[in-house]
Amino acid sequence: MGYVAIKGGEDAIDNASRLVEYERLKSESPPLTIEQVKTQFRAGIDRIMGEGSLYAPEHAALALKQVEGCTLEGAFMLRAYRATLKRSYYSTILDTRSMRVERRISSAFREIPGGQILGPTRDYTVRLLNTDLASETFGSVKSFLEDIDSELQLSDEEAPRSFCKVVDMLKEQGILRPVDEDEEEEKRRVVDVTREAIKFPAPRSAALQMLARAETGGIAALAYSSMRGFGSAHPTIGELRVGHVGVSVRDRRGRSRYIGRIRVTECEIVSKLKQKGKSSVPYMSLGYGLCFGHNETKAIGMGILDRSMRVADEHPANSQEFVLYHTEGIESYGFTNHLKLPHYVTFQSGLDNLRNAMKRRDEEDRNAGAKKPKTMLNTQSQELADASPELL
Amino acid sequence: MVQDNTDNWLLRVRGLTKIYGDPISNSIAYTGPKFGSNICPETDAIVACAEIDFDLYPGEVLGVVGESGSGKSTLVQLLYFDGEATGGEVYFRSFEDGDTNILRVTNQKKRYLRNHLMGMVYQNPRDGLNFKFSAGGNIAEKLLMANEFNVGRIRNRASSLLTQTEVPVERMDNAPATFSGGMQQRVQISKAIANNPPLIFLDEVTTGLDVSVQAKVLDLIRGLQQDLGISMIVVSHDLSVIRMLTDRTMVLKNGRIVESGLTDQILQDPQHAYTQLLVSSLL
Amino acid sequence: MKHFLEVRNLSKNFLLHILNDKHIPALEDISFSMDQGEIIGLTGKSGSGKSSLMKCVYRTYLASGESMVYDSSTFGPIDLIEATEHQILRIRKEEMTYCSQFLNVIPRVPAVEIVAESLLVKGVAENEAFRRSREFLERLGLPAELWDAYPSTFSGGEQQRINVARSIISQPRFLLIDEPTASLDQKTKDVVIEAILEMKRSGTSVILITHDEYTLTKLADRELKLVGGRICEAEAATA
Amino acid sequence: MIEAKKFQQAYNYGFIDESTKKEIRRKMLKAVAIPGYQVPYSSPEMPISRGWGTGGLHATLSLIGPDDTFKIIDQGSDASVNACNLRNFVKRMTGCKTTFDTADATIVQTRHRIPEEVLTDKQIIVFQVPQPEILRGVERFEFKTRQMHAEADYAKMWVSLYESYVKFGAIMRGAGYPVKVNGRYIMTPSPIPRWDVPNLSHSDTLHVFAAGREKRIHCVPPHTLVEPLEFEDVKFMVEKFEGIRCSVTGEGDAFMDEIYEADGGRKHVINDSNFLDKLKLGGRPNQRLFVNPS
Repeated sequence: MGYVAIKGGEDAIDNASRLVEYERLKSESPPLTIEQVKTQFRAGIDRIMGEGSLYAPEHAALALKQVEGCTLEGAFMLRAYRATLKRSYYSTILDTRSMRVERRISSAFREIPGGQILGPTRDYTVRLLNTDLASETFGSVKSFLEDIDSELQLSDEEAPRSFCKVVDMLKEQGILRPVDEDEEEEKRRVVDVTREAIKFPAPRSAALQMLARAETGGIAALAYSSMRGFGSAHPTIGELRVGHVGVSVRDRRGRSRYIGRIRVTECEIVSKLKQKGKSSVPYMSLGYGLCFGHNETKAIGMGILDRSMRVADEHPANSQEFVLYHTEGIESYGFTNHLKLPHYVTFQSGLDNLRNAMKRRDEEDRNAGAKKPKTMLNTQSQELADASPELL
Repeated sequence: MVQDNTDNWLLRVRGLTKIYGDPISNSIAYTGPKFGSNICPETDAIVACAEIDFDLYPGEVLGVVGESGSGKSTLVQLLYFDGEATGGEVYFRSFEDGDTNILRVTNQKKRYLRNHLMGMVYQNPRDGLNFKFSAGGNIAEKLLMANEFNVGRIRNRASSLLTQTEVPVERMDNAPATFSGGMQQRVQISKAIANNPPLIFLDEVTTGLDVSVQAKVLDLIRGLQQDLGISMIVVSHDLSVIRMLTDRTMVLKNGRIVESGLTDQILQDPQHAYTQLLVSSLL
Repeated sequence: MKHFLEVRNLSKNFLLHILNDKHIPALEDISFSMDQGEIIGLTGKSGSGKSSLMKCVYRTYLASGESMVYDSSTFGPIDLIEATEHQILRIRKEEMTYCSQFLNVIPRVPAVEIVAESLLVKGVAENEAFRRSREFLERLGLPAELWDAYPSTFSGGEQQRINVARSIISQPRFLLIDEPTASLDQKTKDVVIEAILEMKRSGTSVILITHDEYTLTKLADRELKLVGGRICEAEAATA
Repeated sequence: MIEAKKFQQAYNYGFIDESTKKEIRRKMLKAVAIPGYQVPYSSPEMPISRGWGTGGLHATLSLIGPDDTFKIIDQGSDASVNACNLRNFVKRMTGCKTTFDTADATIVQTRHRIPEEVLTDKQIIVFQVPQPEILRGVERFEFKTRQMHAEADYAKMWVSLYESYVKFGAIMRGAGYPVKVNGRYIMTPSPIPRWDVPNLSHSDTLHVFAAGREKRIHCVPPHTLVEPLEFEDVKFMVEKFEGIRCSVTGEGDAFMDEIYEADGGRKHVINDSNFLDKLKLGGRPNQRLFVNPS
């Protein structure tokens, strides 16, 4: 039975895409508006904006709606759309010290200057299915919002323009050293991974960019593996911040122009002792992670991997190449699915080899017959001549 | 005639056997020097070594020589519990007065034997040393297993051992990976004799070292053996190593002892055809 | 009367498998006996079996024959043909020393250390062992600057001096020595002869092989001449 | 219209079903019988994420009854966010009384601290444990560490302490200092500071260490010898708070927190919030203090 090639590819592909659209719509439930997706699927939107490396909430909402909520596919959509956009400016460096903080915690100290701000988080909720949501109405939404508004006392104080970073304090006390104080110049250059193909070992700027665009699940898996004893010791969150940061660019005449603000999650991981030489004083090392939107798991994972990639050990999370290649969502998603492409040519050649080998083996068995032991020999010299002819 | 003291042996080995794969009753019968092969024709089981019998006396150095595949390394691996023996009995005077077959004791007792009563120096330093610990740490591991919990005494003992084996003491806290091949073997030797065991095994210790270093290591081993009076089993394919280090020698081929005797007799008056062949390649 | 060593029709032949079982006779029914403190000189052309006989006594060669009883201080009378390897090793360590013609030692070990080792093995303290070794090497006329050098670079005579020094210094009970004075100048020859005579006075028995008439007459109480692997009658050498 | 009823759920007493609670209790008994040995247990999922205290809840919810008084602290404080979250959950699921007062509680659940106030034989303390396998630092694979425990082959652990001392001049292990229980098993006391470790030895209380994510329970029963690993000449030392006084009560002899102030200054406050409150009321609850060897 031959391996039948697929005929009539054209109309098959056309039908397939209409069929998947049919799956999305056949229940005739009221279509989701972009506004609903954008506002009520905030976590999903933030995730695919990060992995798609394009900060565009509406487009992200559209993508998520189009692909029925699959974040891998959604991130892929955004990456593809991003490639079509003209790029006119590089932004100036964002100073996250002047972040409009919504949430800010440190696990290293009980209290930190500026205070621990718990902010919006499900960390301390009990993950029980909330059955009320099954009967949520616009009315219940409004009344919930009114309760919140009544409790809020708007203070007339200016919101703090900036918070001093915990890691700055640690650096001042020499507990923490600036990460790349001894990297050579070339390594400190800021690389644009979308313009330059990556060569390993990659400079830290490239590694951080790739981590920022990486797939959240992959990051979590590798970070977890490095903490669970398969890598260096237990890291601590120096600081985790979620909030909005202003973005500005330099126009043609070099003047700085504010073009808007984006929400980001930033995390600084402080970890166990590092030591230059044997005699030098030990100090702590820093891992840094920042990504679009509110995605704490990814930011923390990035911080852990940023550090572990700079530690020489034989665990996968210590290998920059292993981490950066395998956490790139679009590539891993793409290649894993490419197995669905027809491979019958390659498979055929493999089949052929296999069949020949089986044939040869059968022939060998047939004429070799059951192996018989050699008969016992008499004199030693005879045995010697027989045993190792090549030695004589 | 004074009764010769055959009973003050240190190690008594009887019928030591190691077979890989699933042997049948006469797998041993169909393999060995007579057939020039270790592989049982019927079941492809590999008889690494079989029917190994010998005694070793305190302070004696026994050589084990043979080409690769002769089973000489398997022999010491079985005695040092790096592998599980398929059959045979081994009695060790210093352990329960030699009444127990040490091949069948519990893992804990085997670890006691390995740590207190035996030592092993491997051809490949990576098998003998833990490259995560420093050289001193490797020696400390042995001392700690012998319940020496005083860091001061551990470091004194480690530095005296390293001096004895001509390793510069200031390198005690360096990682083994930063040592040269000869130096790594010396650290292994220090580790092997850390708890003053009555018996140590040396498996192709100088193979792969360059000639000048080889001589130094051999001289070191000879000196230590004389100073400490320990028994040694030296495995080597290199007959000059056997000549320089050992009192008696066993010649192995295809997993069997084809001949054994005083080393000078084996080298100058070999009886078995295979030994004559082997020795003729040396002279 | 118990002899120090009594050999009864000992023979030795080699069976060389690698020459498809060639049979080479080396010694034919050798019988002789020897008393404590005696020096026997083995003479004969090369290939007559002198070294083979000595190696049979030292058990390097496996000989056959009726018996070879040696009056051991450790084991008492013991047949060296039948003795176990462990016993032979004990005898070699404590009583019997064999000094071959050629020096073969671990390379890169200084001369003085080679000599000192035979004392260290007997438990002599390190500095005492080195002191006596240096003294003896000096008596043998080995230049001082060579003492810490590696013998592999020395001349034949110099190596011979180390070999002899190493065997004699430990005053063994029974010395088997092959060509002790060959390739030595006259002065050093006399020193070696004197050293051996000294050992004889303190009870050491010796079997020596020599081609040198002068050494034979100076040392040997009795001469055993070997021809074609057999002892041929020879008159007793003058004391 | 989706009927609300379809999603209605009533929960068993203590959230976990009875047979699972029974299994957890039996495993705890086994852990008590073999002090320091890690007993594998079912560790069912909970509505609390892994690594946030599921093990602690398994132990607490299997032990607790309606007339128990439950106290729960995190980093020594009853008011910490995770403690509040778990306290509400336990209260909601069992209706038991809760308290901040260490002396009142019959079951104390804790993360990273033992209360300064000495616990009695009427109380059980349950520890939340991130990594139950102390040997994980020196041996990566589970099947090997189990064998090491079975054969009491702890040389690698000792060598890592030796190496740490040689490299840094002191055994650089902060929280979770390895201890030997009953002279047999080497165990992690969970990431409590060295300050608390001596309280485990010969205490009147039952200590239950439950690791949910890693599915292991181990115990230190009352009146059991617990020795921190130390060398003859390199002794176990607790944290030194020389000359440090609590800025609220002026007292010392308790584990202190380091507080950074807005102006960059530093002050110290006693970590155990209940102990601090009692000090403020004037009394000083009974403590067991460890004196560092000189």
